[in-house]
Order: sequence, then C-alpha cells, then structure tokens
Amino acid sequence: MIAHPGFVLFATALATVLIPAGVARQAVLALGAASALASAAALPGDGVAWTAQVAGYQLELVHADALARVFALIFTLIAVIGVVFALHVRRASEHASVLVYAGAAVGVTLAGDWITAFVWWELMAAASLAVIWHGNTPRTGAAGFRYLLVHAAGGSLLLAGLVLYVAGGGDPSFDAWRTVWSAGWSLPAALMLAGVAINAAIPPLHAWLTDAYPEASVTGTVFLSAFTTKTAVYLLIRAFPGSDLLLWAGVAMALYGVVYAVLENDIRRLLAYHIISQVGYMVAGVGMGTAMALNGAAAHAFCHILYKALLLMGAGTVLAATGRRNLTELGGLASRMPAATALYMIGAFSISGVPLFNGFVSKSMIVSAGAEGGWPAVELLLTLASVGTFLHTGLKLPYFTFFGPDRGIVPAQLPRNMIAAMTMAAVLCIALGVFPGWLYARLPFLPVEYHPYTVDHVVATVQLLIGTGAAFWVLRRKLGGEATVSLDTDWFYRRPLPIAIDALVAGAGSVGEAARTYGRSAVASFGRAVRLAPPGTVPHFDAYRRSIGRTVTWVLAFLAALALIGWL
Amino acid sequence: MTRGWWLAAAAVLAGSVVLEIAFHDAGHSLYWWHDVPGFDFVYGLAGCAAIVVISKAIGSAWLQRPETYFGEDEERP
Amino acid sequence: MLTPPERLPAAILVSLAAAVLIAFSRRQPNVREAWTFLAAAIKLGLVASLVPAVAAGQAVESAPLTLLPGIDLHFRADAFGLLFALVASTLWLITSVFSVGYMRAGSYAHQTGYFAWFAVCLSATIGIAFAANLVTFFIFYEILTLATYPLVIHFRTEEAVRAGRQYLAYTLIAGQCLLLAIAAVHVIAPGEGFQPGGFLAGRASAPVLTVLFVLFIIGVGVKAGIMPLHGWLPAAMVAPTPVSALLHAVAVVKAGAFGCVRVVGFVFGVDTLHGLGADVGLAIVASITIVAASVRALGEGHLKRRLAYSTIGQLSYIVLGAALGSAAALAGAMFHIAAHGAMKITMFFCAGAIYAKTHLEQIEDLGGIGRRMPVTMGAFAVCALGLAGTPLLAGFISKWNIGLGAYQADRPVFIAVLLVSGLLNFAYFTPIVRAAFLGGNGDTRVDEARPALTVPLALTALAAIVLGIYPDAGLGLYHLAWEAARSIVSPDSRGVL
Amino acid sequence: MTAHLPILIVVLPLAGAALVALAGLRFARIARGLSLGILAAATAGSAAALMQAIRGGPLQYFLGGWAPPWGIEYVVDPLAGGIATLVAAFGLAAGVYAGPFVRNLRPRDAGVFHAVYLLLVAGLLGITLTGDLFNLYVFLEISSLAAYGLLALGGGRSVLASFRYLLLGTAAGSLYLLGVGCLYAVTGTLNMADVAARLPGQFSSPAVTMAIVLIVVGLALKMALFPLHGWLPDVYTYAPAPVTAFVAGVMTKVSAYALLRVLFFVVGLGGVTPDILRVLGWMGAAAALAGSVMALAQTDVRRILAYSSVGQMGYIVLGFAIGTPLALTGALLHVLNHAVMKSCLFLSAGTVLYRTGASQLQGYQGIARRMPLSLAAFAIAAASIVGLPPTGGFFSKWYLLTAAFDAGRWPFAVVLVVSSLLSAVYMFRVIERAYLGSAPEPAPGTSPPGEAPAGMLAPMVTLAAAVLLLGVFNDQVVSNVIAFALPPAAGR
Repeated sequence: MIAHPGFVLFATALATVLIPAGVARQAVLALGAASALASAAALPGDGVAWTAQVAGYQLELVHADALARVFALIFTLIAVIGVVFALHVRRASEHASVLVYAGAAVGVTLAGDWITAFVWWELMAAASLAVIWHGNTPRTGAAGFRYLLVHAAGGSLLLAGLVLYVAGGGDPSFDAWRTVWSAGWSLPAALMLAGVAINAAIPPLHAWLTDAYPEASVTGTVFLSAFTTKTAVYLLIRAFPGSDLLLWAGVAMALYGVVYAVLENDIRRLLAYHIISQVGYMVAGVGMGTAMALNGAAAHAFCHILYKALLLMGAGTVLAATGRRNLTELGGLASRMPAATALYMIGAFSISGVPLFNGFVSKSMIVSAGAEGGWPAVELLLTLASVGTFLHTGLKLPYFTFFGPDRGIVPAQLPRNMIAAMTMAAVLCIALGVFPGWLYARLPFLPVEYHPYTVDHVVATVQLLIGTGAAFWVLRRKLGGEATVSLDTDWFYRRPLPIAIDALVAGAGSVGEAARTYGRSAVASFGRAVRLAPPGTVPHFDAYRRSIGRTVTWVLAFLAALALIGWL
Repeated sequence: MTRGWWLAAAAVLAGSVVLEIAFHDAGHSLYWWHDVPGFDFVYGLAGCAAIVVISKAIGSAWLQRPETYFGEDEERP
Repeated sequence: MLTPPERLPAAILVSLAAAVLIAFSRRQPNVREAWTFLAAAIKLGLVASLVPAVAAGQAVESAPLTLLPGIDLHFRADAFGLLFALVASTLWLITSVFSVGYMRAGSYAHQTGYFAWFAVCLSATIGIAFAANLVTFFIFYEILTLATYPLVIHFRTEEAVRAGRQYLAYTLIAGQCLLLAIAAVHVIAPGEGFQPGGFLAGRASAPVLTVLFVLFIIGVGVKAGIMPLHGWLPAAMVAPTPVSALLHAVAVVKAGAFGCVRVVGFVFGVDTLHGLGADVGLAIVASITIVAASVRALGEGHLKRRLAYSTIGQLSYIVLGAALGSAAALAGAMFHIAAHGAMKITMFFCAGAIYAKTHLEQIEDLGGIGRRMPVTMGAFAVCALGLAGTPLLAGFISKWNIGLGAYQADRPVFIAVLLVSGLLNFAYFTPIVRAAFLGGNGDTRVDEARPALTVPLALTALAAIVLGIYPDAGLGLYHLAWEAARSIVSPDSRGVL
Repeated sequence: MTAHLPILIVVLPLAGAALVALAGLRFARIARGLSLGILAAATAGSAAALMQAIRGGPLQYFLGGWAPPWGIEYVVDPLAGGIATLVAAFGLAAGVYAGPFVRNLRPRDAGVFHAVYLLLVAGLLGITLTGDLFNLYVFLEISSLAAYGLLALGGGRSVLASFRYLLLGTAAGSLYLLGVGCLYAVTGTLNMADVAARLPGQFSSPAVTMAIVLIVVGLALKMALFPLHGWLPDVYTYAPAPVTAFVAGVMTKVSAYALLRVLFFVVGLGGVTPDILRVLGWMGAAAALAGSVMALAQTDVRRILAYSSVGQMGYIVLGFAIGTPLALTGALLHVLNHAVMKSCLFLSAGTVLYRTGASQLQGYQGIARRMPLSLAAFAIAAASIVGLPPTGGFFSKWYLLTAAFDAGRWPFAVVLVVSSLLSAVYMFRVIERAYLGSAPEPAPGTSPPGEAPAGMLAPMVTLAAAVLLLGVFNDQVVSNVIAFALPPAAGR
C-alpha cells in the first residue's frame, strides 16, 4: 500500500481550512507538505500501483515509473519550500488552494492514462485559478478571468482530442498511446497536443502566463511558476516525444521570452517571460526526442523549478518589502536587503548556467543533445537564449533592483520564513550544481553518460558569461526599464474579443427584446381584429349581435346554396 | 573599482582561452566553432548586443504602449 | 404490500391524495407539511423499490383503466422512465424540506395551495415518467401544465400574473400541437405504445412523418425550452425560488426534455429520423439553443434569470444527445436529466437561500456573500463547475458521453458545441463565485441561512459530486441510462461501437 | 307497463303539465314537488327504456294501436333513449336548481313556470322518441312555444330576445314542415321507417332534394348553427338562469338529434346527402372558429358562454359531416359532454348572478374567494370546454380529431385545435379574474356575498363531477351506449 502524495496534500489542505490561523496550522502545513515529499520519495518502482474501474473505464490512478517519480519528487519538494515561504500568510483559502494545486499537479505526473491525467489536469486549472485570484493587484480579477478562459479552452481541446481518441476505440493508457503517437500525426493527437501546448505556454499560446502570474500574490506566484508549465512539459515528455514541430517551437519560445524580457519593466513579469524562455529549452529537448534530450528536459524542469522559485521569491520579497514592482521605481536595495540579494543572485547564477550552479548541469545537457543530435542551429540559438537569460536575470534585473542608482527606498522587515525558504532553495541549487550525479541517477532514461564538468564546457560557459557581462556593462544605459507595457498575443482577447462578445450579448438581448415586442403587438392586433374587449373596459354592446333581418338573409342564402348544390 | 572588475574579467578570459587551446580535443568538437578559441566570448558579446539592439528596435517600433493601454480592465460579473 | 405493478399507479396517486389532505389541513401548518413529507417518502420508496426489477432488464407494467377504444391508461416502468421518476421523487423530498424552510422564512401567503399544487405537479411528473403510451403521456403532460400555473402566479403580483399568462399561452399551444401529432399517430399506428426503437418506421410517407416530428418537437420543446420556444422560462422566474427549482430541475422542463427523448427514441426511432434527416435539424436547433442561451445568460444581471438561461442551454444537451441518437449520446442525455437536476436545483436553492437571508437578487450585489454563507456559495461553486463540465462532477459524465456519442454518430463537429458551451458556462458562472468569495467588503463574519435551507442544497451538491466521481452510486442511475440507451439503439443501428 | 314505456315517458310530463298548472293555482310547493317527481319519473323511465333498447333492441309503440303508416309510432332505440335520458335528467337537474329562482316568483307564476317547464321537457322528449316526421314537428312546436314562454320570464330584455327567437323559431319550424310536406308528397307516408324504406328509389326527384334541404336548414336554424345563430346570444343572456342552463344544455342538442335522425336514419347517405354533409362540414368548421372568436369579444359572461355554445355546436356538426362511425361517436359523446359542461357553466354563472348580481367580467373580480365551489365547478367545466384532459371535453375532441385524420379531413383537426385554443382564451379571461382579481370591498354594513345555497350547489357540483367522470370513464359510455346508437348506414 502506498500513499498518493497528491491526496496527502489534499488532506493537508482540508486540515488547513479547519484549523484556525496560528502556530498549529503552520505546523500542519509544514508537516503535511513534508510527508507528501516523503511519500513521493517512497513511491514504488515501475508498474501500476492504483487502478479503479469507473463507468466502464480502467483507470490507472498511480502508474509510477522513473519519469513520474522524478516529477513527483520535485513537485512535492517545491511544495515544501513554497509552503515555508508562505507560512506567514493567514488566509486559509490561499493555503488550501496552493496545496490542492500542488496535489493535482502531482496527480497528473502519477496518472497512468489520459482520462485520469485529464481529470487532475482540470482540477489543477481550477486550483491555479483560485491561487491567482488570491492576488491583490487591481488587475488580479480580470487577469485571472482571462487565465481561466484560456485554460478552459486548453482543457476543451485536450478533452476533444481525448473523446475522439477514446470514441475511436483508442486505449487511454499512456503505454498504448505512445505507440499511437509514434505512428504519426492524427486529429486527436493534434488536439491533445494543442491542449497541452497551451499549458506549456508555447507561443502564440503563452500570453496567459505573463498576463496572470505577476498579478498573483507574492507567495502564490512561487507555486504558479512551478506547476502548470512543468506539468505540461511532463506530459510532452510522456506523450509527445520527438517532433520537429516541438523542437523549433521550443527554440522559438526560448528566444521569444528573451526579447520580451528586454522590454519588460515589471520584475515579476520579466521573470515570467523567462519562464517561457526556460520552458523553451525543455520543449526543444522533447522535440529532439533522444534519450539524452529527454533526460535533459526532465533534469532542466527539476532544476528550473528550484531556481525560478528562488528568483520569484527574491522578486517577491522585494515587492513585499517595498510594495514596488517596476525596475523604474527600484534600485540600490542590496545594502538594505543583503540576504535577499545574495539568495536572489544564487538563483540568477543558476538560471544563467554558471558552473557549480544547477542550471549549468541541466541546461547544457539539452544544448549538447542538440549539438550531438545534429542540429547546429539549435545549439547556437539556445546558447543565444542563455546569453539573454544571463543578461536579464543575472545582470539587468539585479543591477537595477539591488545595485545601480540608490533611490533611498526603506524596505519593510521580512518574515523570517521567507528567507528560510529562499535559503532552502538556494542550498539545493548549489548542491545539485556540485553533485549532479544525484539528479542524473533519477532521470527517466538510465544510464546517463553525460559529464557537465568538462573543460571545454566550463571554459565556453565562462567566456560566454564574460562576453555577455561586458556587453551589458557597455549597453547598460539603454537597458533601463521603461514605463510601458508590451503588446503580446493576449491583445487579441483583451481588445477585440471583449468587444465582439459584448456585441454578441447585446445582439442576442435585442433579438429577444424584439421578439417580445413583436409578439405582444401581434397578440394585441389579433385582439383588435376580433374586437376583443380589453380587460376592465365598460360593457360595450355586443359587436357581433345580429339582427333578425340579417339572420333571415343568411337563412335564405343557406337555403339557396344548398338547393343549388342539390340540383347540380 | 570597476576597473578592477574589468581586469579580473580580462584575466579569467585570457586564462580560459589558454585552457581552451591546451585541452582542446577534436573528438569533442562537432562543428567548426567548437575549434575556434574564444568563440564563445565573441558570441556572447555580439549576441548580447544584438539581443538588446534588436529587441529595443522591435519594441519601440511595434510592441511598446503606455502602461494605461489596456485601461483598468476590471472583469465584469 | 403492493405488487410491483400496483406500485406504479400508487406512486402517482400518493401525492394526489396528499394534495387533497394538504388542502384540508390548511389550519395546522405542521400537519400540512407532514402530509407532504409522508407522501414524498412513500413515493420515493415506491419508485425506488422498482429499481432491482428494472435494472435486471424487466419492465413493470400496469393498465388499470381503458381510456379509449384500443388505448389504455397504461403505465410502464422501463429503465428511462424509472430514471426520471427516481430523479423527480428524490428531489421532491429534498425540495420539500427547502420549501418549508423558504416559505416559512418569508412567511408567504397561499402556502396551502402552494404545497397542494406542488404535490399535484409531482403526481403528473411521475405519470409522465411511467406513461407507456402517448395518450397517457399527454394526459399527465397537460395536468402538469395546469398544476404548475398556480405555482407560477403564486405571488399574485401584476408581473407574476403576466408571467402566468405567458406560461399558459406557450404551454397550451404546445399542448395542442402535441395533441394533433398524437391523434395523427394514433390513426397511423393504432393503439401503439412507446417502443424502444420507435414504431413509426415505414408507417407513413416521409413528409407526413416530418410534419408529425415537427409538431411533436414543438409540443415537447416549449417545456424543454428549445429556442425560440423558451420565452416563458425566464419570465416564470417571478415564482418563489423553490418553484423555480421544481420547474427547472425536477418537473416541467425535465418533462419536456424527457418527452423529447421519448419521442425520438420510443416513437420515431433513431434510424427513422436519420432517414428523414430530421435528427440533424434537431441537433442544429439544440446547438443553437445551447450557444444562444449561454450568450443571453452572459448578459443577464439577475441571478435567477441567469440561471434560467443556463437551464435553457443545459436542457438542450439532452435534446442534442437525443438528436445524435447513438448509444453513448442517448445515455449521456438521459444521465444529464439526473446530473443537471442535482446541479441546477442546488443553484436555485442557493439563490433561494441567499434571497431568504439577504433579499439580494442582482449578481452585482453578491460581493462577499460567499464569506458570509460559505456552505451555500461553496455548493454553488461546485455546481457551477459541474455545469461547465469539470471532471469529478456530474456534468462531466453527461458531457463526456454525449461527446463520445457525437463521434459514434459520425457527427464529431457537435463536440465543439459542448466545449464552447462549457467555456461560456465558465464565463457566466465563475465571476459570481469569485465576487462571492473574494469580492465585496472584507468582513468575514459567517452567517448562513437556516438549516432547512442550507442542508438540502448541501445534499444536492454532494449528490453532484458523488455522481461525478461514481455515476452508478446510490440508485444506479448511470446503469439505467445505459440500459435504456442500449434498448433504443438496435445493435445493427449506426453509431454503436 | 314496460310495453307502454315509450309513450309514458312523453305523456307523463305532458299530462303532468296540466296537473301542475292546476295545483300551482293554490299550492306552489306541491306544484314544485309534483313537477320534480314527474321529471324524476321521466328520467327513470327513459333510463329504463334505454337499458332495454340496448339489451333487447328498439322498443316500438303504436299510438292507439294503429300500426304505421296510419298510426303514429314511438320508437326508443338506443339513440333516442340516450337523448331522452339526457333531456329528462337535465330537466330534473335544472328543475332542482330552479328552486330559489322560483321562490322569488309570485306563487301563481311559480305554478305556471313549472307547468310550462314540464311542457318544454315533454316536447323535447317527444321529439326524441317519436317515429313520425310530422309528429316530430308537433313536438318541435310544443317545445318551442314552451321555451318562448320560459325564456321571456327573465323580464326586461329577455322578452324582446324571446320574441326574436319566436320569429326565427317559427320560421325554422315552417321550413321543416315544408320539407316534411315534400317528403310526404313523394313517399306518401310520414313514418320515418317507411320513408326510409321508400325513399331510395326517389332520390332523383328534385322534390326529395328540396325536402332534405328545407329540413336541414330548418333544423340548422333551430340548433343555431353559424351563421344562423342570430337568435341565440340574446336569449341565453337574458333568460333566467335555470332556463338558460336547460335550454343551452339540451334544446339545441335535441335539434341536432333531429338532424342526425333525418339525415342518417330517414334519408340515409344516398342522393344529395353527401353534398349536404360537405357543406355542413365547412359550416361546422366555420362555427367552431367563429363561435370562439365571437365569444372572445364579449364582456358579459353569459354571452361568452352563449357564443361558446355556437362554437361547440360546430364541433357536433363537424362530427356529423365527417360521418364515419368514429366521427358520429365523437359527435354524440360531445352532445353529452357539452350538455353537461355547458349547463354546469350556466348554472355557476347563474349562481354568481344570483348572489352578486354580477354578470359582467369585471363583476367577477376575486369572486372565487367568496364562492369557491361555484367557481371550482366553473373552472372544471371550462377546462372541459377547452378540451383539457382528463375532462370529458378532451375525449370527445379526441374522437373528432382521430376521425378527422382517419377520414383524411385534417383541416378539420386543425380547426378543432385552434378553436379550443381560442376557447382557452375566453375561458381563461373569466377564471383569471375570478381567482386573481381583487374583490371589491363590500359596502359598509353589507356582508360580502357568500357561497350559493345548497339547492343550487347540488346540481352544479354533480355536473362538475360528471364532467370529470365522463372523461375518465368515457369508454364505458362509448362502448355501452353510443356504440349501439350509431346509425346502421353510417360510414362510407
């Protein structure tokens, strides 16, 4: 018998709601998350552990293999860190929704068939919406609403594909599916891939991410950055490995995020664009589809979750302490928030792939896989993307936030648990950077013959970083944030779509109104036609009263008519 | 201060190039640029500049709008 | 104890008797309500006691009276009818609790008449469910029409009276269309009762059958709220909330949807309609209704009226399922009778509980209501997600099956309709939920409505969840639905895997 | 005894009329008791005769022992028996109901009322039971004269109305008589059976055609078939309630019976009849629609009911015109149903008038709270007029509908449906006011009007119950009575 980490998290969520705010609840939160991590670590080897027969379908609730385990592990791990980061939050509903969100994500990773995965998938969408709506920026509501509609659409696409697949006699288990996928494209595959691609934030289906994540609460964003996109990456690895489309989509999104990051002023949105960029590496890895690339994708997801969480926690602490979110309003916080600054920089070095940080051991895996897989352009472009990564998260953002011109901001005191959580993440980032073997041993495709710390890797990376740094220093004047927003694909459903929908609603309303009016007038005119006495009128003389004379005339007419007919 | 950083960076760079030449093994090089010493430095320098310039160009040309562009956009129940 | 055949008329008469008793005990409200509960319990017992036999595949019949030469007052509990009867009688029991709470909270007038007519409505509904031929069906269908009228005009306000007029106008005209069709069918196929797979195949020329089908659909479509025959439904929202709940979840509109499936599956037969091409027409009409109603709901600021439009859209799921006519689609449609019943009645209960507590009806005023009434709005949120077809909730089961059915019927395009509808459902429900829980001023004082109002809606919401996770739970409704669907679609018929 | 039953049924009220008139001079109470007793006896007698006719075939009686063609024959076949029972029973019901009304008359007039009333019943019974065409005319006139008298008892406008009726009724009678004369000229007999036997050879002769045409027009006028209904609304509106209830219930039906008798039993379906039936069919359709439309336009409830009768007669004629067994079944069942529901309606309208003096629509505001039973009866009967299940009206409509489809005359089916929708509207206008209107506060000092006295309630409630029972158990009536009453030659 095994404990499903997801259900452990749900139980914790329930307990959180029931226990009043205070030390007891904090203890339960930490304990619950920890035990979820433990149960994830204790997941059995390959094979179906939980099955259920529902409405005639054989569902595999837990189908733990190496791929599932590594994702379950990192999801529960980040749940622990995130919970610690949020321990000071008093709203039970926020805790509950993040825990359910995390649990659902774990559920997806452990699902052995499409139907089960879909159920968790939708639950995850709902929970993540709740997380976003716990944000407190003026745009939270609208952004969350758009997030909901986009993800509902994604879920619908996935469902459509699934229905077509199952109705067509397909076996929903992933093992069966992979043979179908390897056989080539099909309508169900396309629809399902589209559905997953929305969650993976593959441009042009990505705008929900940068739209909504920065509007969530400081603590919520940490969870958001960890689960939705990574679950999508997991499903891509699981169900859609090896596809040129994904490869080039991945490369494109790696650079796409970079370009927008240049223009971004809001620090959390800047980091959000870098989520897209980083997920681009993973998608590219999936697209390559070689064992090494898929390992790289999994490993990069693992590491990315850690350092991106760390970065967002850093940005979050800034926001929490100063209430400011734009580069144009920040600066010179390093001396006033030394711990946060230092921890943030660890995350920055990790994402930039500085040797001895975890980004280096995972990102380079994908790049090399690209090179060895015979895609030179991929190698160069992904390298370019990592230049941009270092430029923004490693140089630009910290420069304008922590160093650079001091604006004399006096930050508020931060809760201790925030720093603690960041420390945990930072330690893990470095530990994985130093001892990559621990991670490699848990990758889906063993054995892993990849050694990050070769001379030419390290040297190349160092040169790249120095070059980038030099260029940044020269161009830093141009890089200051500008108080602007950048149009993205969300423009389509933020400008034209609402207008269209309003028009539609108004149109439908007026049609109904017109129908009502015409109906009424038709009835009224019928009433007039039959000389219907309107209710409450004085008794009028019977309009149909008929004199004897006329009756007699009718009699004669009738008589004549009948007689005529009789003779003819 | 800044000057110190520059010197340090230059030193590390020089060292790296040296190492690159010393430990170069053709077995690991798949494409020509793997054999060019200091390629990555140049690539980083040029790439970074390119990213900044191009992005800014695109942004100011098409993408950037005043922060109030989307208005309040409150959701309507 | 009654033999199974005797239980059919008994189940119908028990609430009729209750109506009389209620009318005579107007002086003692508690006794009066006692009659309601007693009758509801007995009825549910009688209906539920038929499940084992029917689930085992045999139909329970009883023809106590000859109505016309060759036409009996004929009752038969087949899987489909029993499904509907179970839903109706279960929800009646729950609704009664809510009604008592609601009517007493508002201390409204005419309570005796209210409960009496309520009971009559339930008799008619069960009669419709168990009717084994068209004439029997029609008789109870018309009785339902008349018995609902006093409930619609309950408040006797000018608006209520107008709504009542509108309701009668729609339903009586529809009834006469239905009567024409039924009489013609009786001439074409004398003395035929409902038969799985229909009995009109080849009994008349295609044009005649088409005209008859249109008449039938008008007849049942008005109650089922198929656009453009839906006008009465939002207007009827002036009735007390439990009545709206009854109208929407239990009796009236479901009777229409039920009749639609009966007509398609048990009078014409899927293949006959396919031959006429009428099934596509119906499917298209249903699809338009689904989308258009959701759009109207988007524009509706009054909670109950938004729910009404939501009902119009959801009912056409059933119509669409019937029109697609493959096994899965029919099963989904039939199961949706139960699923939508549980979910929509919950939402009306919520609207009622909120109104009874705060007298708020406009959606814009509901900010923060969820923190004040967490159970109520929690149930509301659950059912909102359910209606949008979120997994683990009842709505998903029907949506999934109708989707499969669309593929089986080689009309996968209609899957898109379901999905778009799901999106629109999200669009018009979730803002309410968010405003309720996260909007409004920050006060977090919990102040629920009285238990008589809160417990029923919690129960029905729970039912929506249970049915979503394990659709066969309890009375095996899902099994019954498939049982009925398989009986309609002959093995060699199109669209069976 | 039973051998004389046919004649007794007619003679008893006839003789009784004289007796009651005498008694009425001194003891009004006795007069009333006597007349009710006689009516009860007539009812029992005709019911018994009906039973026998159904079991052992038609009862025949030769007046004075003279066999036809010389003597006058009385025949109680199931059809005649059924109608006779209907007439007698309604005579009794209306008679009971008339109690309070009569009490308001001067004793002397009361006696007269009872006498004339019995005369009317006797006339109608005679029409149904006689087997002789001329004798039918005699009874037609007897009943009509009695009716003129009774209808005029309402005073005021009713006198003029009744006079108009007299003129037209007489014209109708004379048309009928002319027709009979022609038949006699051709066939040399007045006995229905003989005429039926001799006629088939003579269809070519224009005299026969003319005869049938004259008879049809005459009877159509008597039964107020649209557009010959001109006399009816005023009469029904202004006559005293019990009389209206009775006249509206059965008198037109008896004329309809006569028409059925002549067309299907005497003339048969040969010769000109099909053409006439075709015309009658369209007139029936027109009546069904026009009647309902005209009823819509009224503000006086009794007038609404009167025009409604015009429409409902259309249903019956429609049934005759289709002429298949199914259609005739429907028509006859509707004769029964309409008699029950329409008298029920007039009775409750009468009670409202009696209690509140209101006959106008807005006088009905909120009346249901004051007189719940009367209005409940009204509502049930109204539902039956509309033809809503499970009332009787629904089932007769069902027979007519199926018959229309069966005979391929689907336009008639549509007409029936539309007409019943229209009737739903005019009935609903009354009911909505009665139940949802707010009753005016009674003038200070006066107490609000209460429920009608038991004597008026009893027949009303009975009829209302009958409406429902005739619906649920209509099959009993159809297969046990009407099935036997169908004409032999019916059906194409």
